[in-house]
Amino acid sequence: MSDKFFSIENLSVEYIADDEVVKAVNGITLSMKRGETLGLVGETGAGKTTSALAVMRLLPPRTGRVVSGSITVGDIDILSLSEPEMRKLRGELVAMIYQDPMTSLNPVITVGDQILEVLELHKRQSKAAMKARVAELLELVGISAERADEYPHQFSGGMRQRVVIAMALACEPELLIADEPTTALDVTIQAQVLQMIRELKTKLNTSMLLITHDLGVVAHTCDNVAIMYAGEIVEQGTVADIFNGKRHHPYTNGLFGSIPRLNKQSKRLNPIEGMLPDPTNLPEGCNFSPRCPSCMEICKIKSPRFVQSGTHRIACHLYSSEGGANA
Amino acid sequence: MNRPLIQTVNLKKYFNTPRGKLHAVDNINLSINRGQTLGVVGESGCGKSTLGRVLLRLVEATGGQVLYNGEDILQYNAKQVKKMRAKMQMIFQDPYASLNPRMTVSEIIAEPIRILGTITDSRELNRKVFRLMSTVGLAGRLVNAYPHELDGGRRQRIGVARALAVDPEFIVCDEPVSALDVSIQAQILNLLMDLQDEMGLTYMFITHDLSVVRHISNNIAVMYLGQCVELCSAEELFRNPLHPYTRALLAAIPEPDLNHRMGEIIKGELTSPIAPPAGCRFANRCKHCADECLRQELSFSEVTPGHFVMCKRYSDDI
Amino acid sequence: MYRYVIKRLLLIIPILLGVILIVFTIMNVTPGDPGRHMLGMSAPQEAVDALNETLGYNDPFPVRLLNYLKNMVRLDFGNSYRTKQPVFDEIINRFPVTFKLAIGTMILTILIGIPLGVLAAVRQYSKLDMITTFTALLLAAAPSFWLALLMILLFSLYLNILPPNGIGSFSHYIMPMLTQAVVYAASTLRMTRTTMLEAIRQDYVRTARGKGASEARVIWRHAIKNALLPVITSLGMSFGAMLGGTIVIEQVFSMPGLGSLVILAITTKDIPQTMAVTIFLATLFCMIMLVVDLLYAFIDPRVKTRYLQGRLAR
Amino acid sequence: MKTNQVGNFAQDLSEYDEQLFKEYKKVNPVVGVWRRLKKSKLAMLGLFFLLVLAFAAIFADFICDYESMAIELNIANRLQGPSIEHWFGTDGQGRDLFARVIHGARVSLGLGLTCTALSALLGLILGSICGYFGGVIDNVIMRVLDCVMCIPGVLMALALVAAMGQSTANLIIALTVSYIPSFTRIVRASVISVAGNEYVEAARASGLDTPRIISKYILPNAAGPVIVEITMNVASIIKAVASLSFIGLGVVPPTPEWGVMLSESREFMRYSPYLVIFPGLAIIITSLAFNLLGDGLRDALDPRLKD
Repeated sequence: MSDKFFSIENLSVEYIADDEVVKAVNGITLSMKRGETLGLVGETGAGKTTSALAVMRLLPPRTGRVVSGSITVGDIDILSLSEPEMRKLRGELVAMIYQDPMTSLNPVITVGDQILEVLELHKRQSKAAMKARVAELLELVGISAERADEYPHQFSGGMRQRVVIAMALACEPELLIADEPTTALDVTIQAQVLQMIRELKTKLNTSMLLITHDLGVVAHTCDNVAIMYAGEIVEQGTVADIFNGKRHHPYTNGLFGSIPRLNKQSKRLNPIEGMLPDPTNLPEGCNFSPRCPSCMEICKIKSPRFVQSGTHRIACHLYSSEGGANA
Repeated sequence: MNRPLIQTVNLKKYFNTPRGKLHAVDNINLSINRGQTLGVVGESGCGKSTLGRVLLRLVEATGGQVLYNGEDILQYNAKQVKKMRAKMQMIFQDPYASLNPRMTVSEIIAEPIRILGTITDSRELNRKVFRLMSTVGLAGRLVNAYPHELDGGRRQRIGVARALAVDPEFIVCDEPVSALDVSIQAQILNLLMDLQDEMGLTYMFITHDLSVVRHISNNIAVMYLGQCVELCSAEELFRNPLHPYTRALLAAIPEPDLNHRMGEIIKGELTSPIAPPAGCRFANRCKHCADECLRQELSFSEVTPGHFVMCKRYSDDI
Repeated sequence: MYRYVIKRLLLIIPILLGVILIVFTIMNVTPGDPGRHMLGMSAPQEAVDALNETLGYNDPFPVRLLNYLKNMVRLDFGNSYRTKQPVFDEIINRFPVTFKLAIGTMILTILIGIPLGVLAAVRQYSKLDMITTFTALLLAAAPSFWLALLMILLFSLYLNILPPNGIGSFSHYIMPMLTQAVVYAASTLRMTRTTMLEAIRQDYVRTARGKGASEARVIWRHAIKNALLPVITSLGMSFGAMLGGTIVIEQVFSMPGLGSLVILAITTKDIPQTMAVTIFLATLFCMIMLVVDLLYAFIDPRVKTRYLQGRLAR
Repeated sequence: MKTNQVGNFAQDLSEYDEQLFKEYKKVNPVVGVWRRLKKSKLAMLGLFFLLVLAFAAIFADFICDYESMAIELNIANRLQGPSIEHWFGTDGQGRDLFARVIHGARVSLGLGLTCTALSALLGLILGSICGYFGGVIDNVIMRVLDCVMCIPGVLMALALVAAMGQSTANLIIALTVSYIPSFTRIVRASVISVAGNEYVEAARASGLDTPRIISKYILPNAAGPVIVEITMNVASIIKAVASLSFIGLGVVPPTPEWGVMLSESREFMRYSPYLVIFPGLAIIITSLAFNLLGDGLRDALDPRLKD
């Protein structure tokens, strides 16, 4: 497909800790078009953040490494770049918004200078022009430009996240990776920040990879969704496929069954039993099989392949020819 | 049974800070009936955790009363407080920080019983620990495991077992599921609800998550900057929210539903709870804010039976 | 900010009073009297008693303390029992020696310790890291007076290029500075390495990398300020300690600094002299710690905010 | 009818479960620390040195006789270089240097450990009081310790020793006092950080009294940094003892103490440099050993590195 702007092919990432190998991401494949928002959904340890760091090439040196796969942004093969080449792209082509606004800003540098730094690194402009741009960016995210000389600790959590966003948008990157951008925020502030991200994204026609565990955030922000479990994508499709579709991966059903809903009084939730498998010792066959309510014999032996119907893909034996005729 | 199990009367807790008095809990009047759950919602810094702690005398109140079965527990002496601990327990937010890493699962669960001294026979105590573990769904083989060997969900189950160990009547649940993943969160919520049905427990459930609170509560209190701004049944709160802040909270929640549209988003952020000005504390973010909101003290008035609101627009004198 | 400084300066007063109380008690309540010390073992008891009387040593302890404080307020710290001169004369004579030594040591310590510590952290697990860290470990374990002996042996006795004692010229200061600096630099290096490793792991360093900053920029602009904060405290403490008595080093190199004055004063039970030196050193120490705290505020805006809010403790 | 008793729907304790209590062996936390400590080669090296030193200190009398070899003068034999008979040579008074270094280990380790133990104990008490209660008590204790901190450690020790006379007991008191502030600070800081944990609040919610909260919940969890500090301080105190003895205000000659030996060696060092080398090496190895062990323990006790 030629309209793909960003794609990850068969990406696998490992962490090496002492003598153990943690298989954090196991062969995920994703793609998105320019201007789209793709939601990457999963619970703690599903490998969402690791995938994002792999795209930024910011995996911890020595312990984290990409085992296989390729990542393409535009027509650039990210994984084949040298470190200096990659450095030029970070902040310019690909930028990231981090989860915890309390720790992701440097406490001893003013917020203005932290935003300015991105411009210094990527734009050849006069100091005055850059300063003006910083003021413009701050106003853009709803912070008065006079506060540029203040330090992060003088801002609330929500305000700091706005600063992080301003920093990410400074060079108008083509791909924005937002790693749980609102998880650390209160609901009313989350709503403000989400709305702002949506507006800015549309305005700048940026593509966004939104990492979250919150299906509500996904429903209100994303065009497409990929659901991750234990380092793999188990289901993928448009928001309509995921939220309104008839057939789902059992894990997706479990996720939806676990959340209490505002608009209807539910008596009992239907959670998934058990917990995430140990990433140093993944089960045979389907990773979800030990917790799956509809686990079959084949699930314990063979990893399922994607079954595609239109834009909707599910990796489950229930719907494959090998698994069940019941699909 | 109409008499409430626990009731607060003008309960206050102020903290001294270099910049003035921090109004963490300001004139709270609540009551919870036996066997019911009161949900307390609010954003960070609204004083909901302090409220729970004042109720259990983990933090000493600045003023007011906490009536438990009609007795003011704030007047209790040390001995009476210790006895009270057997009736009132707490489940904590952080499943990692709330368990002593140097104690095994069985030691943690048995600790409250040991302190109270109700069961002295060690065999009997072991039996009790096993019963508690199976009650909360912990496998017996984990008795001598250390907390750091377990995941968040199991740790939180230990926290629940510890709270149940002394057969309490009332439990303050302080954000017991907010540190957990959704699938685990649902397991713990189900557990808490089952335990309530089974044993007739009374909960105060503190959370920032409105969907969770709706799911588990009979009544809901909404807190903002140390004050309770709205109190009514869960049903009523979601059907007919009155306080502008409650409405804003509800509007801000993204539902996992494509047909759901989010409401109007309020501007601004929480102001400081330190030495708050007179008048309505929400005034600066409120679109209905009128001059008198900034001046007059507010009262907590009953708009319809059982539905209390602290807002000028619904107070009797307008 | 100046209100904070004034507050802190005022806070030095009770601390000094405490110090005076402690040292005055030690010097006065313990056996031995100044008269006997000054006149020697063979002097007649009457003469000793008479001298003690004139020195006011026979008054009860609280009276003596009160008298001392009274005089102190009038800036009269008394005369040394030994030299009969005002106690601060001696201190002012000797202070430059100690001060030069301390400053030189400090500069060397910073120049050696911090850059190597940063380098070791940045290239963690490299050969350079292994070598510097292990050398630092060894040197930090060595007592400085032993290194001094080895240096004297090598540079003075065998090679004959540096003078073994005295204070005549700059070359007299080289070995004393080096011996001290080596030990302090070793511990500074170890500390810098640890705090730097900690700083590199912080989220904001990842943010900086995510902006496209180069490794050098990440380290020198983002990590180092945060990493240096604890190092500054420890350097300040070392500096304070050095001013107060490179006692052992002064002894080895026979340098007439404050350290040797301390020994002399204490061993001859020269109470006014001991008190004066102690007060002088404690004041200096407090001032240095104040400077360190101000430096903190200068580097870390969070600390500054806290000071401005009037909170004293760090 | 609703009941308040837990476990009506739980099966009774089976024989199998009873067995579990015994089978699932409690892993002593010390075992875990040891397992991680073993991984560090440097820490093991430090431990090895310490064992050798401890062996030397304990069995010094069996290795070489104290009176005849380390104390008695033997002028005829003076200043002989290292040989098979005298491994480290002999000193200015003709005493066997090896014997004196070995017996010196007893003095140095003894003093170092005693002072550390005393100051750590007092620091532990003061620090936990300050850290747990805070407020006025904390303020008073910390301000007094600030005063002690302002007096340079060596000066304090000197003054005490000079005032009370030169004796080992006074040396111990002097060093103990000057090391109390740093211990108190460390204990206080880690108690404050531990006391903020929810499990301490949980203990209070269960009705546990304060002394037991401190001893059972706070101190065991605050122990990590304190143990490291203790280990490192032994090294520092051993060096301080040597320094004081070197300038003639510590251990009194002819006791074989490394600082004393170095001080005595000065006049002969030009032609008998071994007199400087060996006692110095002994100090380095001892303090290095404690530092290595301390470093290793710091990593092994780090709660972020649970295995």
